[in-house]
Amino acid sequence: MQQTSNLLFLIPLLPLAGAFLNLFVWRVLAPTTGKYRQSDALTHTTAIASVLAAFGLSCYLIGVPLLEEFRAWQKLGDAAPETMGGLHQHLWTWIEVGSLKINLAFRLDTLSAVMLLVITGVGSLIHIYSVGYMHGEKRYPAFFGYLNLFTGMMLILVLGDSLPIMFIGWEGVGLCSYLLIGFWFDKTENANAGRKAFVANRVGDFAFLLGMFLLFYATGSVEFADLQEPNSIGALKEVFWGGERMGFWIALLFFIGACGKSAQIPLYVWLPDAMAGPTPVSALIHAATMVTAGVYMVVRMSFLYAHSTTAMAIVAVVGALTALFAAIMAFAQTDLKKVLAYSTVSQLGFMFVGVGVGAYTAGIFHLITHAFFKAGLFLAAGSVMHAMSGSGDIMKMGGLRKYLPRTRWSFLIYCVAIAGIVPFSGFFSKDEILAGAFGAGAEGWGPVLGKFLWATLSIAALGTAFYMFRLYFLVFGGELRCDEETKAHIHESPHSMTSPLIILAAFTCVIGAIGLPHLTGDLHLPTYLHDWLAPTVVDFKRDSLLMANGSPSIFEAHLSNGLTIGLMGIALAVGLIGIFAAKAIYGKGPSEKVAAMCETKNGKAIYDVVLNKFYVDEFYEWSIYRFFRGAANVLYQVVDRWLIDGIFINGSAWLIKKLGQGFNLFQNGQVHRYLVALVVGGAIIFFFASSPTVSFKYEQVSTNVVEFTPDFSSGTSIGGGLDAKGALISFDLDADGEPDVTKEYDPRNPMKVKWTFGGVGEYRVNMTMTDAVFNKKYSVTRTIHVKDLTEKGGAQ
Amino acid sequence: MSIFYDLTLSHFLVLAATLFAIGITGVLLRRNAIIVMMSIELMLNAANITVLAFSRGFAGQDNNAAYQGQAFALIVIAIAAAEAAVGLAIVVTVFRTRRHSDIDRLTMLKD
Amino acid sequence: MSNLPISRKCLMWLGALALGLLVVFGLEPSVALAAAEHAADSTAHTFTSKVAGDGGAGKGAAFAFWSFALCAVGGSLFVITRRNMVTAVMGMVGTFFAIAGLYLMLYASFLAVMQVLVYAGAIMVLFVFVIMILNRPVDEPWAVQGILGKAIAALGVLYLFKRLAGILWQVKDTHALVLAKDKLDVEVVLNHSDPELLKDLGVLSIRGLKHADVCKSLFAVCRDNTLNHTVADTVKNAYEFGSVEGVGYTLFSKYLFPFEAVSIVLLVAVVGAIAIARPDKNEPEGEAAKEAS
Amino acid sequence: MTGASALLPALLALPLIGAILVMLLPKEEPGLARGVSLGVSIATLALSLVILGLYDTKIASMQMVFDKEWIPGLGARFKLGIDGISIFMVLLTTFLMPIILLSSYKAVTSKVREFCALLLILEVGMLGAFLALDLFLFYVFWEIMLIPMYLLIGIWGGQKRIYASIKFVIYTMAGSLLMLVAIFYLYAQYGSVTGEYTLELSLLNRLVLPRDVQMYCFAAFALAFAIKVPLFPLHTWLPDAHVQAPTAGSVVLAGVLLKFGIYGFLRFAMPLFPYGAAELAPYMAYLAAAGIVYGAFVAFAQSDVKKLVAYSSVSHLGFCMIGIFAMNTQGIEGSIYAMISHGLTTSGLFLAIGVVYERRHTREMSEYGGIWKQMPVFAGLFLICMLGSVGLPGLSGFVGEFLTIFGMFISGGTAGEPSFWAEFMPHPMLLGAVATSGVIFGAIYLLYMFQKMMFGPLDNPKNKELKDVSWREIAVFTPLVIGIFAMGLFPKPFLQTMDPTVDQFVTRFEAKLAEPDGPAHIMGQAAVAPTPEPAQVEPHAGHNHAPGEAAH
Repeated sequence: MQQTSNLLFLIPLLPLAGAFLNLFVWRVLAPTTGKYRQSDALTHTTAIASVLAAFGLSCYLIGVPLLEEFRAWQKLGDAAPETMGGLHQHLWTWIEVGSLKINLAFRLDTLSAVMLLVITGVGSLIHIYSVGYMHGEKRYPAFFGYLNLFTGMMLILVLGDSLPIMFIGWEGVGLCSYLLIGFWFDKTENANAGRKAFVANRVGDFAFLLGMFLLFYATGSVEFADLQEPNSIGALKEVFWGGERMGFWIALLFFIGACGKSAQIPLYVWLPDAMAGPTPVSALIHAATMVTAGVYMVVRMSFLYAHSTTAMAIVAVVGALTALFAAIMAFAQTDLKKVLAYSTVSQLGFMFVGVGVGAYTAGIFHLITHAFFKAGLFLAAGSVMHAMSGSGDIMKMGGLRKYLPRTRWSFLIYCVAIAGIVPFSGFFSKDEILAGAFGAGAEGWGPVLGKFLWATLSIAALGTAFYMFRLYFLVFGGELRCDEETKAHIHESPHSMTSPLIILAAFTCVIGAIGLPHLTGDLHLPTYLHDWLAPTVVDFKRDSLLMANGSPSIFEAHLSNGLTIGLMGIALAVGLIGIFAAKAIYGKGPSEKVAAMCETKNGKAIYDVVLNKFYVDEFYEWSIYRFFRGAANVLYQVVDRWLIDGIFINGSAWLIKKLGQGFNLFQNGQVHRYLVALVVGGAIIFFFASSPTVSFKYEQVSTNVVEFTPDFSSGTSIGGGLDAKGALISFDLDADGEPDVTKEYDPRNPMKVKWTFGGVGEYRVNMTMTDAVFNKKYSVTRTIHVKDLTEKGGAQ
Repeated sequence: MSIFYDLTLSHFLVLAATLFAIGITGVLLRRNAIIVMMSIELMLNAANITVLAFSRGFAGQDNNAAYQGQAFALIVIAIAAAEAAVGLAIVVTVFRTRRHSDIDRLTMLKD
Repeated sequence: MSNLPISRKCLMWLGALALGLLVVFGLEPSVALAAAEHAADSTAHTFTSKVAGDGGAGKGAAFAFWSFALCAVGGSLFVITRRNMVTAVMGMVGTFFAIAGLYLMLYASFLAVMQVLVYAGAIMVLFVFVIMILNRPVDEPWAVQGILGKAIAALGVLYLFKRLAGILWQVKDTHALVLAKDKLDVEVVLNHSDPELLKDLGVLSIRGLKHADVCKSLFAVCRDNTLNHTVADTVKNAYEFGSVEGVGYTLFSKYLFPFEAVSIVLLVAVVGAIAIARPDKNEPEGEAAKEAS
Repeated sequence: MTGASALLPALLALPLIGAILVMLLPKEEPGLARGVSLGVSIATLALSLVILGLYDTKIASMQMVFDKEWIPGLGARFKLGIDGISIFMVLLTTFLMPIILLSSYKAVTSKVREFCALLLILEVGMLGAFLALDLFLFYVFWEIMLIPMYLLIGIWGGQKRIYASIKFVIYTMAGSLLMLVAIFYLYAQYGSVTGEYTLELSLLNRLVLPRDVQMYCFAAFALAFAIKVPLFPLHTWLPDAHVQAPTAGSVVLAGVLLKFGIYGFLRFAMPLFPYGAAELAPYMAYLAAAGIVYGAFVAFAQSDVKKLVAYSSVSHLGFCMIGIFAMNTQGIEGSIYAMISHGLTTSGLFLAIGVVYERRHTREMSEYGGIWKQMPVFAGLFLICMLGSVGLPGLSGFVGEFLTIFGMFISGGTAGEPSFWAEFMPHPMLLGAVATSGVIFGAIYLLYMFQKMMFGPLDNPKNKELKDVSWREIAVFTPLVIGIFAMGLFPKPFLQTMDPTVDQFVTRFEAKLAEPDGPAHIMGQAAVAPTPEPAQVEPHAGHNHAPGEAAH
């Protein structure tokens, strides 16, 4: 059940076309006065129009054909197929070699629809925001071009119908991220940050590629639709290596890929550094869209993960740990955007727990809400920094509520949302993840894993509320702590920047309604998102997921209403505690108590560790970068220069030169000496030229019949004067001294002599060769064994 | 003593080898260019004996084949004459410029 | 005569011996062979016999061979051992005579003549001339320099000789095999050929040859299956093997090109020799003298 | 012989005539020599496009075969032909040559006439070697290529040009001599088996040597080709040659000459000695995988940009090697694809380096920095070439890398469908994984280079006067950039053209591999008729059912 849509390709194409126009066409067409300068208005109009058009088209396609299909699917009820095809468009066959066929095809289903709206919707807002933020930038067209390019790539990522197409987008967004992080490449740190991001992503891509290959190895396809076929699923359940299923290894590899893209332990280090890029970039790429690609991918591959509860556990545990540690690291940061970056890492951890425990809807739900409030936070932070002359040091802020009212209120809304306070969207999505984790269980997980995840996330949520409000109070609360010059320039941002903030804040308030808590009975609330995603994510009651006893290997939490509400209460309480703690400590600016605590010996140690992000960067620096550098130098200097070039290549040249010099001694011009060498050499050759020796091989071909072949492979040597050609070869096979078979030998056509012996036993066979020139006889006598072949044959 | 009476191809061949060995010994031991050249002539003659002996020994009934050996030997003689002429001319020239014909002292090629 | 050194005496005897033998056996081989025929076993097929059944050379041929061999080896030893270069040349001449004799025994009469004319005549005279021109007829017999190397080399030569001779001694000529086979076939032909046919061909009347010889020749024709040759030709071939005519025919037909090439080589050699040996007027005499010291 | 068969000799004759023509031009007018040679090379390109147009993509075997007696005494024939493997190599050569000539308008100012003529002769040699269907003819062209390259490095090269050029020649010669020995061994064997002496490839392909001999012969061929590739650890001539060569030389070297290694394996070494190839394949693949990682590491240690790119070639060609030893359609086509792509991207990188070298006369990375600001258009072009080289999906590099690694990964067959190659290639997945790691390393060193040159503060005063690329230079880059995008987005037409030939290659390889061991014989005419006894059956007979299926 799938519809064909001819418009689908326009969704990614529009932003890509915008990028092409901005990066290339306008430059060529623009009057080339000065440095290929083109008008700013043309630039951002093109960019925004293309994204808005994509947004509009997405809305149309989702709202009309897809929704119809979804309704039809829903109507079928239990009779509905497991998955819903959605809208599909096949453009052209990209690669076709042998059994590998990769179509450049797009598919819009309910999952990608959600992502589509987030990307184009939030993306449009950020494009609009950038008009004000990037005002006056010299490379204005480049910025918008990259931004459009990114949007296009991200759309390819979510719309891709097969893994390789997804991979195009996957790598493409990495590239744009690289270019945008290093947008202000004047500073080496910025360029470094971009490179770090790209390389860390590439580590993930390495695993992604391997996963793709392994998947093809197992199932023979890389298209999502094919992979869900029963045959493919069967292949995933085969044990592959280390006692684990094929599905586990593939899932693990893909998860490593997701770790790279979505900044999970151990590959999260690039994301904080990526804050070097312009703030709209942080908002779009490093909060709302690209970093969530990993979560999207896991949900997209949910049918795969569902077949390995171990892989799911790993996803969940890694997510939980990331959530916790990133939250802790956020405590000590003093840079506005860095705090937000760690917060993003932490929130992504939440999402991974969600998808790891099988609560896919919860993960996607959090992805959506997070996209809104975190993009908003970044944009607000950008607005703040814009006001503060570009500085992001929160220790030098404070009291900005007076100067930036619109920014402040929207910022507050986002903070409340992320802290998980009812009724803002963050509360619902986070609570759904927590509830999912609490009730999670699967084959082989043990009883406490779910509770452990829940507890970890609760602590992380506490931390989230705390550090977000620490941020809020340090920026907007208390008194202004900056210098006079900066103070003079403080101003509220233009409307092009604040209106996106307000729109995002509005969404943050209401978007929670699409994923209200799962309550049963009378209290049942509509769960729009869950229903919407149902035809796309895996259903744990699928036949292939049932264990031998008929029960599903993964069971969704069926918490009672009371427990659900209790958990909600705990989550809310945790948020409030965090907020009040932050208020208590940082309500009036930087806390002296904390500062004093940090001065104590233990406190300082802890503070330093947290401030330096647990020294993970340093660890990587030493273990990987330095190692790589060192190994590169050692390989180059030692192996390449010294060993291969120095010893093997130049060494052999040196050896030949020395040999030449040595032989030069013989070249003294005295004829006698040459002649002596000639004669002695000749004598040596003759000395080693021994007389030929002859032999023969034999093989028993059947009962009592043995086949003989003369063998001159050893002993025929120079000066022996023996050329076996034309020689007479005679065999004496019955030991009477007289030759029984005589033949002329032809080397081209080795002679074979067959002889039937009387029976099993040992015989003495003599072969005599008579040389054609010298009439010389060479003779060899061997004892051969005639075996009983029938006995051997019987044994076989 | 049939080895003395029954002459075979090998008799001639071994004789040629003997002469050749004497020739090569002469080239080795003597330093006078003229003697050396004579030794070389000796070696050429030894080779000629071999050629003729083989031509006789393997000719069988076909005389044309045997004439090949004889023609070849004639050519060798002619070449040897040419060689002697040029060689001796060189010896004369060398002697004229150097006042000796000691080949051990003629090491100009080395330098 | 008696005051001549012993070496010179030996040389003279050797030379005389070689020359005498040449005269006796060489210049008229048929005489020598006829003489030898009586002493030989008529059924023996030896290397030096021409055709099957003619008895070949028996003890007489063997005597000739050993005499020539002695002369050749002795003369060549003279060449390499004498201080006096004229003596050496004389030894060489003796060797060449002996070798010419050996050529005769191999039925290369034309070559034998050439050997005497070109080698013993022309080339040796050239050597003597040069020796006279240089006016330094005496030389140290042994090159003292690098005597160790030369000793090693001499040992090498000995070893080489031993191996070489060892191999050569085992070479079997097909001549003898062919002869043995011929005898068999001749009988076959005799038994199955029509005597009238033979008579028609005039075989029996040629130069008074024995019947067997004729049959053998005939057989050669039959076996060739080429009746271009007449029987007479075949028999003539057999007896005139090594003649000027035979060699000349081959040389001017099959080996015309090498022959002409050799003539050019000779021409170039003559011109070259003159060009080399001509005194260089540009070169001052003193410098050469200085260099020589 | 149809009319089309005259096209291939014409393709060789055109640049040859051009070279002679250029040498006849007056010495005082270098512009004329440049113009004429550029015109000739464009005409050659046009002719090669005509050939592409007439090429029938559905036919697997040689097309437009031109066959004339050449050296009858030796049995060598002047036989040319084109198939799905060589057509792209030919196109790559003719495509790059105008670009190279155009790019050296400013860079080469001395002995222009000779320079242009040498490049055209080089083109003749390269095209000839790609088209030759006779081993001797191939060898002759193979050696002809050496001489112009030697002179290009030796005359127009950098400081240590003599060392580099001699090293290049000796390295290559040393390898090719052993190949010559193997060629003549093969020649003699074929002669003694059939009584007919020939060096024609299609006939020699039918000869099956004993298995141990195949190993030696393959090793001899492999040495020649591995040096050319260059396969680690035989690569050390490459950095020196690249660094010292003029830009044009580097581009030819990286763009076309290196491809002869892989091409030689595909055209000669593997079809002639399949068993040798099969036995040695794992070792070659290990070396290739080692080369991928090693080249990447060593590239990272360089401070000289050109050297860095040169080592990147070692790494990239490792992918091609991995691909051909995967012995399935994906791997081999990927390998060919990667070669073409490498020809475009690395040529682009060398040209880009040439652009800045012309302006600054240094190749030290530390001398540059922040020049994006000065040269934004150049930076964009450089970026595209670099990303193509990194293997970004959508650009040309990815398809080749993807297919080669993919091919190696499944060279033992897929889970349900084992391949005959499994018994020869012990760890395909491990090798695939190691090769994939090149994806990471490639990003590390190329981005490092890009950053060092383009990003960072513009603090070197000399760089502040850099001028952006001229229209001529844009014209040089434009075809490359278009090619990189086109090959990345529309690989199917390319792959489709190769498909029949590569399929046939694999099928034939497998068929010849299955020939019984024993004295040299012609395929299908083994001296010993295979007996039905189980002891006589080939060891991999168990997979005999698979080949037909695996090939498709």
